Amino acid sequence: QSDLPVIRAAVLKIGTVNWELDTITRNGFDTANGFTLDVQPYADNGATRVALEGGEADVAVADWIWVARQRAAGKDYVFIPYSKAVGGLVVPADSTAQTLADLAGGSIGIAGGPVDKSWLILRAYAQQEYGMDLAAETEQVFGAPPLIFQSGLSGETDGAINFWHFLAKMKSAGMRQLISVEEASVALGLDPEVPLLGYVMKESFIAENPGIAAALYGASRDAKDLLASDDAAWDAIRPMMNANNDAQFEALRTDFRAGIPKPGPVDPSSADKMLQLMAELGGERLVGEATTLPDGLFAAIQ
Amino acid sequence: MSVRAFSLLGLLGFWFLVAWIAADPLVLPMPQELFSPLWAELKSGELLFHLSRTLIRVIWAFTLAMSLGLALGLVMGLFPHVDRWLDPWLVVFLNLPALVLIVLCYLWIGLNETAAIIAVTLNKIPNVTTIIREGARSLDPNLKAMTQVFRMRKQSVLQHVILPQLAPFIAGAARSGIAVIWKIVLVVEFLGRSNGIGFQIHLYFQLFDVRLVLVYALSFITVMLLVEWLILQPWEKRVRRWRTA
Amino acid sequence: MSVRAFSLLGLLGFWFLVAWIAADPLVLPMPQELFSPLWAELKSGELLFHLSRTLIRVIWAFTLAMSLGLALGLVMGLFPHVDRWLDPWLVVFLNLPALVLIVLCYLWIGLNETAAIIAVTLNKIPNVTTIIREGARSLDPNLKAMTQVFRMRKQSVLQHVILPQLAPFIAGAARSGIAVIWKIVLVVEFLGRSNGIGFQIHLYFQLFDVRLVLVYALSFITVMLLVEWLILQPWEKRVRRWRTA
Amino acid sequence: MISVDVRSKSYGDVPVLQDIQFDVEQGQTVAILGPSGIGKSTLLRLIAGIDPKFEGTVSRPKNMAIVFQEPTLLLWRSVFDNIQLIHPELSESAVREALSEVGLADKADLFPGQLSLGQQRRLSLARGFAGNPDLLIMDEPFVSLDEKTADEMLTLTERLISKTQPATIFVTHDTTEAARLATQILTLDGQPATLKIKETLK
Amino acid sequence: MISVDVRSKSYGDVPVLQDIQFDVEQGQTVAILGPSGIGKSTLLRLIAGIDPKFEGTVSRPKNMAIVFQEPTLLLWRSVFDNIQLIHPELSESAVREALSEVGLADKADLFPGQLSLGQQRRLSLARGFAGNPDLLIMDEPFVSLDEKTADEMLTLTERLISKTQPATIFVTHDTTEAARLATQILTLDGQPATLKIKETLK
Ligand SMILES: Nc1ncnc2c1ncn2[C@@H]1O[C@H](COP(=O)(O)OP(=O)(O)OP(=O)(O)O)[C@@H](O)[C@H]1O
Ligand SMILES: Nc1ncnc2c1ncn2[C@@H]1O[C@H](COP(=O)(O)OP(=O)(O)OP(=O)(O)O)[C@@H](O)[C@H]1O
Ligand SMILES: [Mg+2]
Ligand SMILES: [Mg+2]
Repeated sequence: QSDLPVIRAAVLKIGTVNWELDTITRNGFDTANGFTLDVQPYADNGATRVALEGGEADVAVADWIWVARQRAAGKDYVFIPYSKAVGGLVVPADSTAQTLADLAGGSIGIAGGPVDKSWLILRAYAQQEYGMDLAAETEQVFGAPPLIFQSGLSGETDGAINFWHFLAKMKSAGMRQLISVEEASVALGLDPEVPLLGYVMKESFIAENPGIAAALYGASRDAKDLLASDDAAWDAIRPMMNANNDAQFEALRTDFRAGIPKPGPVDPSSADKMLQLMAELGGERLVGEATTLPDGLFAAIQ
Repeated sequence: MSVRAFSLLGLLGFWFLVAWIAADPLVLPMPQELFSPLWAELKSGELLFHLSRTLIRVIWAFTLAMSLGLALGLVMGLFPHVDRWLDPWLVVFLNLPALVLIVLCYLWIGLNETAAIIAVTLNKIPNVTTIIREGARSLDPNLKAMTQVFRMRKQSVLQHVILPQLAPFIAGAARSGIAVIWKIVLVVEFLGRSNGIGFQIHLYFQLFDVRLVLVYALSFITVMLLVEWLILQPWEKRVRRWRTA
Repeated sequence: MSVRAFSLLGLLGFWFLVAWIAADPLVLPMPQELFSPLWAELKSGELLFHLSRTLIRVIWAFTLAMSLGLALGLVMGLFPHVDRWLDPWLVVFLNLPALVLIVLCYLWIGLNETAAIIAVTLNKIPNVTTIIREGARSLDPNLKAMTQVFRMRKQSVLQHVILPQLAPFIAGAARSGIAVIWKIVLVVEFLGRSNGIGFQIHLYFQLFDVRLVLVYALSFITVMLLVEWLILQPWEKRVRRWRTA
Repeated sequence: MISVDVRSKSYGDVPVLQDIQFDVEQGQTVAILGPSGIGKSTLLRLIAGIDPKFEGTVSRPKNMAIVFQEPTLLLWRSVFDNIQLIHPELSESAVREALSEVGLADKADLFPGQLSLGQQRRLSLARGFAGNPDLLIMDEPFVSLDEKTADEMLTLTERLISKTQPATIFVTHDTTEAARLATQILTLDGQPATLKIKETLK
Repeated sequence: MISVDVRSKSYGDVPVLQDIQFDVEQGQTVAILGPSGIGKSTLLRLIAGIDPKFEGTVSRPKNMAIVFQEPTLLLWRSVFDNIQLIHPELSESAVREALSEVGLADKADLFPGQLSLGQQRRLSLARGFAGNPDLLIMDEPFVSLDEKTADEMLTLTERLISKTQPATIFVTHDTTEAARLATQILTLDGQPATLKIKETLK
């Protein structure tokens, strides 16, 4: 038992990834897959990345575009898929807007900053569908997720793009989803099955512990399978979900399940297509030197 | 004593009023709404655990930053030629964003307690230095001449001639110092520690639980009020006795 | 002038050395590696745009915090009975985490410029107040008696008797003040503004692009070095002339 | 008319002054004598209204001037400004005149810290004289001066008194000085100090 | 032996002292006289080594004591500590003895700010006398004192001088004081000031 390799995971303490990690340790999926999981909670995303880079943790959570950027800059980071959950744009219940075009002249609160992937995809979508430059025709209010949450609810902004667990709460508070990023992706010819979020590991760590990436992926799948099929498994993690009521709880559960990607490796050509689009929209600021998909970005997981 | 109590009651009343006008418990809860979460955090031991972690960091960083900042400020204030050399460095470090220093410390030293405390200390030293330097520049030259002619020992000059003249500057630097240190500790904690008040506040902010954010913030403030009343003010009173006698 | 230049060169050399030892350009790039991103940001106008937004906020908050803090510190230092009442409030506001104040301001006033500036100002006032209060407490009572007997006008007393005695405290508060304000502006910007150096630094920090983080941080530091050399130090020199004459 | 009635003044538990009563008419000059540490400066502070913590009453005019035992100057303002700022009603030439009367004409642009102590004391004298006060209070105004300068200052004081007729109260250790200026000499003695001798001259 | 050779001293462009040479043997006392503002305090500062910016040389012993024109006390330390801290080698009773010699025995626990100016000056005198200096420098040490106290202080000074035989240099405006203490009287005059009269007594 004790000679199993340890994976130290640096995660946002309130991140949804904890639901999966908790399910893994609770059900022994880690030891079953040949490792032990040690979860280190942090209060900020930046902190988890500092932990990974500084060698205090072996794995963190990020989107693969970020990983691609780091890899292109010389880091030996690799990506293991975790979730394809993406957000959408919500508007107040009494909003008259029916499409993105109706938001022209209004303001949009955006939690992820100007290079938020959902925002970029929606911009591309608006350009394609309505010939509209969303960035030019609306005012963007960037802010911390809770502030975007609050100003969206209070109607201070005409629309809001937030991280998905906040979106779930906003929806359960009566806000209406104008368009989901998934819809927009499909319309743009992107493959919505490409999981955006995943675990990041260093190749050096994999080299020291052969097969560790696949083992983590295996444990992750085991947890997902359980959470997808078994409502009882959710009771165990409900306390960490911060759901204020059953409606929120169910909305979170539904959205989490919807975000579970198909098993198997990421399709590099779909990913490359997405990266091209991101490079075009977000520019060097977003993708850095990763203008094409760096080799070896996706870890071998089978 | 009673003035203090009334004054704090007034503050509570003010909060009450504002909360009543705002009428949005999500944004600003009424004071009494904090009781139950406070009690819960106390009972679970969470509050005291995180508070103690933060306090240890604050005490370390405060001690280090005050003593190093005091020494540096004295040297720069007393020796203009040293000052000319170090001054640009001081301005740079004074204005280096906390974030940058903290991240660099974490990346080099590792995500550990040492890095956290060094990061806070480095952030705060330039602050103390600038204030003390001003004090050192305005020392009484006649007293200096006196100690020189009588060949008073260096140690004694420092303790009985220089430091008493610097007392108001030290008090100012210490008071605004603890406050700034604790604010930086908050950033340090949310950027790379897994405990402490800053960690909790950021967490509950992300969860948008204003009540718990306030519970944690106020717990530290309570400690600071006690420090102020039990340590700082009595010390200041003793040091300032000659002015009012 | 040449000492300054040499001193800054020394700092650059120090950076060079550390970067060379660290040998990880992703963690700490060599100084020369900043040229091309700096040039790109300059050419695109991004740097100057964000710098100007931050500077406007810093200037507003600095002016407000210094004048209000100065007034409050004077009143509290000069009138002990007012001080007794306001002191607990001061301690509370001094130690209220920046995050809490900023978030509350944003929530009440909205995600706008006013809220941002008010948040910074409120954060900084207690700091200025504590330092100035110490100064006001150590004013020379004999001069006060003199102005009283000669019935000097209040305005004139303030300008020619009180403020000159406070000069070292004001200089200390101003210098450490701008630095703290700018640090808080960074937090304010990343929490709820759509531009400014803090916004950019946070963005590039999230993207883990140390080079651009440093470009933005250093651009503000450069401005502060200029302010220090062109405004603060000449002012201080003029004000302190009587000490060295 | 200035009337002083100090029934008692203590520092903490230590009584310093007791039952000191006297009046000073306009144009009159009172000299206060007494050993070092008896309470002369304390008395002057009570009369000037600087220290209100005592039992008794003092009636005084509004327009007062004081020359402290130590110069008490604004060290961060020029010699010129040290007069001008306190007496904003004076013209520039009047300020220069006041300075030259005490022999500081060529020091107008220096800071007080660049003066010798005797010069600082003369500046303090000039400041006291400049406002044509109704009550002039002086605490050992002529020490730290050589005989010739002291004599000039005494003459200047006499001229001021005869010109603007203030009520003058001053402390000195020098009986000849007292005799020369004063219309009345009060001597403090005892612990607490009381008025031991009340001598009227002229 | 103290030998003073000040070739020239200026403040900025203004020359203050020029060509001042004299020696003082152990046990000898030099009085320096001259009008206010001539440069007496400046000269003492050069002799004491406080101000090194002048042309010339001064040879002085290590063990010096100075009584400034103003008391220059540690206002934040008690009267007792103001002697004890400067002279840590003194026993408590020696400090108390030094205080009682200048009439401050009952003021030991007060702060200097609670003394009258005359008392502060006496404290400064006591501090100067306490260390048995080889060179004693005093700048108008006996002003602000009533006649009786001043006389006591003079006697005390004489006793100190005859007991420990320091070289003494002091500034005064009082010729009788000078005559009583000094073995040599130097008078400064002129602009820049030079030694006008060098009178040897006793
Ligand atoms: N820092 C300075 N800058 C310019 N001039 C100065 C400075 N210090 C002193 N002086 C000038 O030098 C001269 C001598 O001053 P000093 O204090 O030695 O006089 P003094 O003989 O001790 O006079 P007093 O008897 O009034 O004390 C004065 O005219 C004074 O104005
Ligand atoms: N703040 C104080 N607290 C306690 N005692 C004080 C205080 N101020 C003055 N005294 C005492 O009061 C007495 C009178 O002081 P004051 O300054 O009036 O003397 P003075 O007559 O002016 O003496 P001098 O001629 O030496 O100036 C002194 O013995 C002094 O010790
Ligand atoms: Mg007196
Ligand atoms: Mg002199």
